[in-house]
Amino acid sequence: MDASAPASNTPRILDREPLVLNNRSYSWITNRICGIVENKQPALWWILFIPSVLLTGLMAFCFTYLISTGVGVWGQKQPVAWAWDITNFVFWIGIGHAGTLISAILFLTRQKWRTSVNRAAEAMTIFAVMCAGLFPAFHVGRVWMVWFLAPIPNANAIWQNFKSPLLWDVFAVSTYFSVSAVFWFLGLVPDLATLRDRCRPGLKKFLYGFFALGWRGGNRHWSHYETAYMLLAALSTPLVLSVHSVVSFDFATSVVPGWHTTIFPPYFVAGAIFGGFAMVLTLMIPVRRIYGLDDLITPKHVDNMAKIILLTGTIVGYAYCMELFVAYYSANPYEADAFTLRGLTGPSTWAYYFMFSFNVFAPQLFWYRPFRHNMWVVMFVCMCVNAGMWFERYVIIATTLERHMIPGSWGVYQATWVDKYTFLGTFGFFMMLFLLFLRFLPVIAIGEVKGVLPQSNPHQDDHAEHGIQEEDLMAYADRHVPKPAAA
Amino acid sequence: MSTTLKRVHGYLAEFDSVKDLYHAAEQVRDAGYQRWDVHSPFPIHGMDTAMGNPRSILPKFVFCGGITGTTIAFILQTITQTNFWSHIGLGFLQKIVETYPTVVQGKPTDIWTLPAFFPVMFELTILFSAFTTLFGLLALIGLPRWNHPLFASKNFPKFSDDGFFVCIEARDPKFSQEGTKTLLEKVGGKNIELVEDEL
Amino acid sequence: MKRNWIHPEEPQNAKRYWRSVSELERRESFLKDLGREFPAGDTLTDEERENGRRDFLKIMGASVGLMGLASCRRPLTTILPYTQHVEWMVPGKALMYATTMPCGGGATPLVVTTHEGRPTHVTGNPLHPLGGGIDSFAQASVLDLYDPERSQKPLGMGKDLSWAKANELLAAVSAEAKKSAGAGLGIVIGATSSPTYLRLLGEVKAAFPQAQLFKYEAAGAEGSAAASKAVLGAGVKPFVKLGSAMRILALDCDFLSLDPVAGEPISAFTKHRAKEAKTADMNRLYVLENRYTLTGGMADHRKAIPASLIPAAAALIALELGDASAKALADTAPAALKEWIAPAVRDLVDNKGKSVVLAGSRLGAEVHALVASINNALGAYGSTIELLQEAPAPEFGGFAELQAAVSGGQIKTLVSLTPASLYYDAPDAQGFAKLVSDKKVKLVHVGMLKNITAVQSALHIPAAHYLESWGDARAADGTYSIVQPMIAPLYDGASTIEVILALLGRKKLGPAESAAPEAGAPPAEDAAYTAVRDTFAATAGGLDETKWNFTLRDGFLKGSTSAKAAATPNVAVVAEFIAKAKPAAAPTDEALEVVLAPDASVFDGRYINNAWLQEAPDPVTKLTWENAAWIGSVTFRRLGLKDGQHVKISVGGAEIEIPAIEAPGHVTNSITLPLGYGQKGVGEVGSDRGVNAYALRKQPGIFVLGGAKIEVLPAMAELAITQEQNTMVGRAVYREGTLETFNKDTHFAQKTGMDAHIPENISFYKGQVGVKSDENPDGFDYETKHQWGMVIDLSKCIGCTACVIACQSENNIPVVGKDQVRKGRIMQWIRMDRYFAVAKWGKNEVAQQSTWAEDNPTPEQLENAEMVTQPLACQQCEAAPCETVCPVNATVHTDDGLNAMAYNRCIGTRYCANNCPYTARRFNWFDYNKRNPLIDTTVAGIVTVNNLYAGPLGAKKEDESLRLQRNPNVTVRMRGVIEKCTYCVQRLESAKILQKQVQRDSKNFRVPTDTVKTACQQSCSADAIVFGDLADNKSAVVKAKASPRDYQVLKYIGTRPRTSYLARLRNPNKEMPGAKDIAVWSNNQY
Amino acid sequence: MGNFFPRWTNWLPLKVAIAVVFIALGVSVGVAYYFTPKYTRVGYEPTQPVPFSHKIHAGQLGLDCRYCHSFGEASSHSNVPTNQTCFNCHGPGKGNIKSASPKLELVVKAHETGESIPWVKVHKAPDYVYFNHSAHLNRGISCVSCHGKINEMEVVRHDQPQSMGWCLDCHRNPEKNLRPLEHVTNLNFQPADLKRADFYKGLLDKKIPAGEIATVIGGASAKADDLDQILKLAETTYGKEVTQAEVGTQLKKHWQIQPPENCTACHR
Repeated sequence: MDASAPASNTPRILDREPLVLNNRSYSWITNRICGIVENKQPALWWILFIPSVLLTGLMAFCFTYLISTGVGVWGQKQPVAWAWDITNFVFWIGIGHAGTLISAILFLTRQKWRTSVNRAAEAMTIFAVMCAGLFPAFHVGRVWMVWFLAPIPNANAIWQNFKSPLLWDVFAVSTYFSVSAVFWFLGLVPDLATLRDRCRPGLKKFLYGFFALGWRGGNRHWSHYETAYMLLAALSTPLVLSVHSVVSFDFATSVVPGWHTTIFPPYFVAGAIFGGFAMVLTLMIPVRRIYGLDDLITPKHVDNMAKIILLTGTIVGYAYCMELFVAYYSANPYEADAFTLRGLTGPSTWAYYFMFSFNVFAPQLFWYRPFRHNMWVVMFVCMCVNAGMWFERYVIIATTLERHMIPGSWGVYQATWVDKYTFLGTFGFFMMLFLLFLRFLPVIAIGEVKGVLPQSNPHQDDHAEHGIQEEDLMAYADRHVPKPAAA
Repeated sequence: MSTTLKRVHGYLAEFDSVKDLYHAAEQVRDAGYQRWDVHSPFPIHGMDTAMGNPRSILPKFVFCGGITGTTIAFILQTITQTNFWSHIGLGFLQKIVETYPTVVQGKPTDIWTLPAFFPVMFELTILFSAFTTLFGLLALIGLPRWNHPLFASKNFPKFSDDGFFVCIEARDPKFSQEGTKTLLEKVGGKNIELVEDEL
Repeated sequence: MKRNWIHPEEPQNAKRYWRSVSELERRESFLKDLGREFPAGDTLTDEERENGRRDFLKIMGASVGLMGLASCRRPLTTILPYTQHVEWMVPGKALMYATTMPCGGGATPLVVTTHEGRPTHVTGNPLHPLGGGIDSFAQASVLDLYDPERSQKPLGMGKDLSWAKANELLAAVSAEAKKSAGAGLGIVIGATSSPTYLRLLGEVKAAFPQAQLFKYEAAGAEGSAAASKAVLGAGVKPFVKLGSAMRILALDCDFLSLDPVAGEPISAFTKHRAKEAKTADMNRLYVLENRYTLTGGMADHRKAIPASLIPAAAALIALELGDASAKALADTAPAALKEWIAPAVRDLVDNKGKSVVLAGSRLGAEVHALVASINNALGAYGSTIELLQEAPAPEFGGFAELQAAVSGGQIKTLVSLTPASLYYDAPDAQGFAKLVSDKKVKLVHVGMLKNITAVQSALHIPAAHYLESWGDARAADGTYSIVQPMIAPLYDGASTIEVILALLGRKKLGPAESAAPEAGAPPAEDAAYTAVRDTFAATAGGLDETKWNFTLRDGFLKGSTSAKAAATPNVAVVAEFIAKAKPAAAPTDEALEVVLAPDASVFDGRYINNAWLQEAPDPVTKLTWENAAWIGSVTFRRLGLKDGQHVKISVGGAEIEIPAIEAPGHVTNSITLPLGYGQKGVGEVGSDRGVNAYALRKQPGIFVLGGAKIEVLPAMAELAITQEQNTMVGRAVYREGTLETFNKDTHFAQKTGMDAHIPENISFYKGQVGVKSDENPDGFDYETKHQWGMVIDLSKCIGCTACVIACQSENNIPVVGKDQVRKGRIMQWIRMDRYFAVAKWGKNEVAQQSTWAEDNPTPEQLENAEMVTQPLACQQCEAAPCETVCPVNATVHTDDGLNAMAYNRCIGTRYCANNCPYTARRFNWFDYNKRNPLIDTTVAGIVTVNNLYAGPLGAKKEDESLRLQRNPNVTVRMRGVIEKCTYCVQRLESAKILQKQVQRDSKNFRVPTDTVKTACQQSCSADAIVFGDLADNKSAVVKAKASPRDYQVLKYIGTRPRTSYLARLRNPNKEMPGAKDIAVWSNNQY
Repeated sequence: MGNFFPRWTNWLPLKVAIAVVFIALGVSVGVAYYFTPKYTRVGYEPTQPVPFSHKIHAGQLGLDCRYCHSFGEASSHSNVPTNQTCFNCHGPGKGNIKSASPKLELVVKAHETGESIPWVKVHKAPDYVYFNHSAHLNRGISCVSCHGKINEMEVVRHDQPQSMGWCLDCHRNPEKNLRPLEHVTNLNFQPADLKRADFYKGLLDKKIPAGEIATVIGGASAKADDLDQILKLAETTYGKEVTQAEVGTQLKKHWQIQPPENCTACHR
C-alpha cells in the first residue's frame, strides 16, 4: 500500500482533546439524543414548563391591557418616550446573536466543537428574536395602524420613510428572523429523518416525516446540502453583524447626547455576542446535566464559550471607557454632561454601576482556568452578564433620555407593574418555546456530531492511531483523484 | 411476494464502516456507474471525489437571488423617495407608484441620499439569497419527496442511525441483474437487497 | 360590478352601530337645551366633523375589518340645514364679535371667535385703546362657559328649585323691601366698573332708601381706596402711564400679572425693555417683595424682604424724599434695606417726572398714603400718573360694616352678588356663616359655581357667564366697553344686572317663556338689553342707532374715556395714616410671617373649576392642580423639608395643614400661601384641590399675618410639579446681558457658549435648508411661497401662562389631570420653562463644565437667585431631527417651512419625541379626549383606578358642552399619536385660501403683511411673540430676526430652527448693591 | 415495512406552489379594487328624505348651483340650502309652485316645526381631511370635477373616488380640470364650446403679455404680439377646437395655479 509511505513522513501532531468523550458509537449518540424526545420528560421539565406557560399568559394579558388602554399604562413620559420597551427589544435581539454566531461564524472557521451546541443555540436565537419582535410591534401608539410600516401600494399615495433607522430595523429584524429560521430548519432536516425512521407509524411519524421532506441521506443530497449550509452560514455572518449595527443606528444616528456616537455599532455587536453566549451557557449547562449529555457537551465547550465571554466582555468594557474618553475628549459639554449624569450626578446612576460591574468585572473571573471549569461559577457569571446587558440597554435608553438637552424638560422615569410583568412574561414565553423545543426536537445536531467522530473519517487508520487533522484530509483527498481506468 | 406489479429500483448494499463505504464508492465509480448513490447518516469528507460528483451549482442561483434583492430594494426606495428616475428620464416609473413629495430634515431628494438606503438594500439582498438557497437546494435535490422506493426497504432506515449503504439504480445503463450484484459483493457489500417499487 | 346602496327606511333600534354616528351628531335632546341660538343645522356639519373625528379611533380602529363591510353599507350620516337662515351666518366660517370681560374694577376688551354660535376662543381686542394681549384668566374664561358642572338650577338650601319658585322668592324679597323701604335689605357686590350695574344699584338705593350696599372681594382690600379717597379725593381714580415711566419701584406690587394697577397695558411697559441698538434709554424696574412674582422676575433690581417690612420700606423712601413724618416708621427698617433703597430713590429722583412708585393693592392704607406722597414728591401726578374723574356712584360699606350690620340685626335679607363666596373666603368664614344663620338672615346668592355659599343659601340663582349676558364696563381709562352675549344662556343663568332688575321687579329670571325672537336681532323685551342701551344713551349723549351698532362692532364707545380730574394730592393727611400704622417687626425663626396671595391659576378661588387654569403650571413654582406653602430655600432647608412634605401652620389661633414647596427667591422666615383652593362640591375639576388658606384670616383687609408657627409633619403629598430641574446647569438655553454688555457688544447673545465656534457645514449636499439660490438649489422658495417664522423676545416675556392657555383653547389640547401631570405627561404644546440663575455661577466661580456643583447652589444663593422664564414650543427646525426618524413619513416638511404633523398617519413610535432636542413633542398616552382623566373607575368591582387606566372599561367623557368649545378646524387627536405646535397651521391655511378668494384669477397670493397671527401671539399682553412671513421683507418678523439679540436655542447642533429668541436685557443701576452680579451667570454658559 | 407516505404526495409540493401563486394574485387584485374608494365610495346613492331631483332643478330648469349652495365660494363648506330657499319658489305667497305636491310634505312640515330635514350625506371626506370649497371654486375648478354631472342625476350619486391619490393626481396636473371662472358651475361645459378668440382676449384684457401666452402654447421659441398671431399659433398647435390642455395650461400659468402638496394643506 503506497498509503503507508506518506503516513510515515507526515509529522506527528499532538492529539486533540476529543470532542465526544469515551469514544461513543453512532448508535449511542442517536439513542441518547433521540431518547430525550422519545422518553418521558423528567419531572424538572414539567416544573419549569408549567410556570413558563403561566408567565406567557401574563405576557398576553399585559399586551392586551396595553393595546386596549394605551401606552400610558407603561411608565414612559416626557422626555423618556422609550424605556423598557426598546430596552427589552435590544436585549432579546442581542441574546439571539450568539446562536447565529455559533452556527455561522464558528462553522466558517471550522470550529468543530460547535456541533454539539449549535442546534440549541439556533433555537434560542429564533425564540429570542420572537420575544424581541413583540416589543417594537406593540410599543407603538396605534398597533392597528402598524401596517403603515409595510411598503404596499395604497390609495393615499404615501410611502414609508426609508431614511428612518426604525424602518431599517423593521427590515433587519424580519430578515434576521426568516434567515435564522431557514438556517435552523435546514440543519434539522437530517435529524428529523432520524426521528422519522425511529418511530412507529402514526401522527408523530407523519409530522417528523413531513418535515424531514423525505430525506434519504444520499451523498448527492449531502453535497448540495453542505454547499447550501455553507452559503447560509456565509450569509448569516454579515447579517448578524448588520442586525445589531442597524439596531444601534436607532441611537447612533440621532442627535441625543449619549446616543450620537460612532462607536455604537461595534460596541452593540460585541455586547450582543457577549450577552448571547451568556444565555447559551445559562441554558445549556442545566440541559447537559438534566439530560446526561456530559459526553457531548464537554467542559471543553464550556471553556471555549467562557473564553469568548471573557473576550467580548472586555471589548464591551473597552467600549464603555472609550465612550467616556470620547465624551471628555470631544470637548462637547452636552456629551460630557450626558456621561457625568449617567455615572455621577444623574438620577439613575445605580443602573450605570450595575451595568459596569456585571459586564466588565464579573467576566474577569474567567481568566482563571478552574473558574471556567466550575459550572457553578460559570452559571453565576452568566447570570451577572444577562442582567448586566439588560442594564446596559436601560442605561443607554432610559437614563440618557431622562437628561435631555433642555434642562427644563428633564424628568425621571419610573417603570410600572405593566412594564415589569410584560418583561417577565417574555421570559416565560422564551422558556416555554425552548422547553417545547427540548421536548419535540433533537437538542443536538445528531448528524453533525457523528460527523466529527474519529471513526467518521474514511482514512482513520491510514494514519497512526490518533485522529487525522483537517489539513491532512484536505491534502489526502487529492491523492485519490481517479486515474483513468486502463482499458 | 404478492402478485402486485413492481418495478425494480435497484440494488441496495450495506457496509460496516465509513472506510469500507468510501473504498466501495471508489470502485463503483471506477466501474463507470452513473445512477447510483451512497447513503450515510452524515456527510463523509472526500466522498464527492470518491464518487466523482461535480461541484454544486447552487451558489450561482444564490448569486442571482441576491442581486434581485438588491435591485428590488434599490428601485423600491429610489422610486418612492427620490426623483432619481425622473432625472434619468424614466419619470413614468415614479408615476406608477404615485409618490408623495416628502422632505425630511432637509435631506436631498436626489440620488445623493443613497447611503440612507444601504441598510435596506443589504437586508433584502440577504433575505432573497437565503430563500433562494433554501428553495434552490430543494429543487436541486428533488425534495420534498415523501414517497421513495428505498423507504420500502427493511434495513434502509438504518441510514439515519449508523448504516452505510450503496444503492445502484436499475436505470443505470450499466446495470445488470448479475453484474451489479457481484460488483457490490466484490466491494464488500453486506445483505444486498433488490429494492422494488410498488406501482 | 358596482352596486347602488339604497338606504332602506331604517327601522328604529336596528343597526345600532351604523346609526350611532348620526345620532351622535344630532343630539336633539341637547339642542333643545341650547335653544334657538343653536339652530339644528350646518352647525352640525362642523360639529359632525369634530365628533366624527373623535370617533376616528372607533371607526378607523375597526376599519381593517370593516372595510369589506363598509363597501356594502356605510354609516348613514345626515346634514341638518337651517330652516330659517341666520343673519351673518356662513356655515363653515367663524364669526368674530367684540365684547368685554368685566374683571375687578376694570374691563378686558375681547374679540370672541364663534363657530355657528359657539364661542370657541377669545383674544384681546386690538381696536380698544387698552386692547392687546389678555391674561390667562380671560383666555381661559371661555371654558367656564361650557363647564358642565356650572350651577344650572336655582337652589334653596341646596335643594333644586324651579325658576318659577325662584322668581317668586325674589319677588317676595323686593315686595318685602318695598314695604319696609329697604330696611333689612343688604346687597353685597364685588368690584365692578359697570355703569349700568352701578346706575341700577343707585336706583335700588332710591327705591329702597333703607337698603344697605356693601362691596366685598375675597382678595381685595379697602386700603388703597381709603388712602386715595383721603389723599386724592372721592371719585378720583389714578391711571398709571407705564409707557412714560422710565423708573418704576414696586412695593410688593405684582402689577405685571396678579395685581394689575389701573393703567396702560403691560405692552406699554415692555416696549421700553427691548432694544435693538446701543442706547441708554431703557426703563428700570425696582421690586421689593417677599416672594417671587412675575414682576419680580422682570425686575432689574429685586430684593426679597418680609412683607411686614414693606410699610417701613415705603416710609424709608418717603423719608429719603424728605417726608419727615415717616421717620419713626422708617427707623424700624433694617440697615441692609436702607443701603438698597438709598441709591434706588436717588435714581427715581434723577428721573423726576419719569418715575413712579407702585404699591400692592392688598397693602394697608398707610402704605398707599405714603406712596401717594412719594409719587407726589416725584412729580408723578400729571406725568406718569393721570388722575381721572369717575362717574358718581353710590356709597358702599366694606366687609367690616357688613359684619357689623348682620350682627347688629339690621339685615334680614342679604343679596350676595359678589363673585366671592362669603361662606368660604370671608374673614372667619365659619363665624360669619354661623352669624348669618343665627340672625335668621335670608341669604340670596348669585354665582356660577355650586360652592358652599350656593348650597347653604336660602336662594341660589345660577349666574350667567359674561359671554351669555348683556352688560357693560369701564376700562381703566374709563372707556365705555360693551359686554354682549355670544350665545343664549346655556343653563338659563342670570347676570347680576338681571338680578338687580328682578329686584326692581322689571324682569323675570330663567328661561324666556315667550317664543324665540327672530334670529340675529337681540330680544327687544330683554330688560338687561334695554338697561344697557339706556346707559349707552346716557354716555353717548342720545341713543344713536348707528353709534350703537359701531359700539357693538368695536366693543367700545369711541372717545368715552373719563375726564381728567382737577384734584391735587393733599399730602397733609398722610401723616395721620402713618401715625395709625403700627411699627413693623421682621419675622424670626420662632415667629414667622404668613402672606396670603392670590393664585396664578384660580386667583381668589373663583376659577377653581376651570381645568385649563388648574393645569396651567404656576409661573413660579410650576405646581399644578393645587396649592402649597411657598417657603424660601433657607427656611425650607433649615426645617429639613422635602417638596410635598406636610407642615402645620398656626397663626392667631387658626391652623392649617398644607404641603410645602421650596420657593427660591423667597425671603427667609416668610411663608406665602396661595388662596382659593380647598373648596368642596364645586365639581370634579375643582373639588378638594389643595388647602383653603383663607382659614387663617380672621379680620378683613389683612393679608400679612405675623407671629406664625410652623410644624413639620411626616406626611408627604405627591405634588404635580411640571419642571424638575430649576437651573440651566450652565447650558446657554436662556441668554441675557446687561444694557452695559449690550452697548459694548450688541451681538453678545450670538457669541454665547458654543455658538461662538460652530464649525462650518462641510456635508456634500445642502438639502432643503436656507434660501433657495443658485448655490443652494434645494433651499426654500422665498419667491412664490410663504416662509413662516417666529421670534420670541425674552426681554418682554414676563412668563405668564396666557400663551399656553391660548394655545390650548385654539388647538383642542386635552387636559390630562393631576395624576398624569405628575407622571410627566402634560399635553400643553408650549412649555413655559422657568429657571433660577445665581449670579455666583458667573466667571471665575464654579467651573462651568462640572454640572454637579451647579445643581445645588447654596440656599443663600437661591434666595437671591434671578428668575427667568422661556416659552418653548416646537421650533419648526428647517433640518428637523424628528422628521428623518419617522418610519411612516407622518411628520415631514412643507415648502413654507413648517414641520408638518399628519396625525392620521402617525402610528406613535415616539422616536421623533426622543430625537427632538427641544422635547417639544407630546404623545397621547391615553384617550385624553374620550376618557375623563379626573375621575376614578372601579373595574369589575375589584380595583379602583384612575379612569384612564380602566381603558375600555372606564367611563367615557360625554360632556356635550365641552365639545362645543372645540375648534372645528383642528383635528381632535386620538390616543397613540404624537402632537405638537404647528404655528396654528389652520390659521395659516385659511389665510392663504382667503387671499386666493380675494385674488381669484389675478396674481398676488402673498398673505398681506402681518395679517395672520398665531394664538399665542395674539394672547401675549407683552408683545413678546412676533410671527410672520420671512419671505416678506416688510413683515415684523423679518425686522425682529435682524435684531442683534437674536439667537437660536441649541444652534450648535444645526437644526436651524425657524423660531428664534431675542436675548434678554437688564438695566442695572451701578450704585445698587450687587449690581455687578446681575446677569453675570450668562457670560460663560456653554 | 412499506412506504409511510403514499405515492401521490410526491406531487403535492408542486401543486401547492402553483395554488399559492394564484391565490396571492387573486387576493392582491381583489384588495386593490374592493378595499379602495374606487369601489367603497363611487356609486353610493342613498335615498334622500325629500325626493329632490337635481336633474329637474339644475338640469332642466338650469338653476345655478350657487342658487342653493350659496356659500361654496365664500366658505370651506358648501352649505345645504335652508328651507327658506326652497320656499322662494315653492312657498306660499311666493311662487307657490307645486305647493300641494306630496313630495314637498317634509319641506312644509319643516317650515312649520322648524325641525330640519335630515338630508343624507353623500360626499363625506374623512374626519381628518379639511377640504375647502372656496379655494377650488375661486380658482377655476368646477363642481363637476369632484361631484360629476349632478345636473343629470335624479338622486345624487357619489361619482368620483375622492381618495387621497385622486386628490393628489389633480393637485399635480391641475390643467386637466381648470376652466374659466364663469364656467365653474356650468356642468355641461366643454372646452370646445369656448370661442378661442374670446378666451385669449380675456387673457389679454388681464394685461397678460401676448408673448407669454404664446410661449405657453408653443414653447419658449414661440412668439406673438397680438391676438391674431396667438390665434394662428393656437390653431396650428391645438387644431380647430379649443382643447382642455390649451385652456388648462394657459390658466395654470397665468393664474399661478400651484396646488399645495403639503400634508398641512389638508390635514391639521
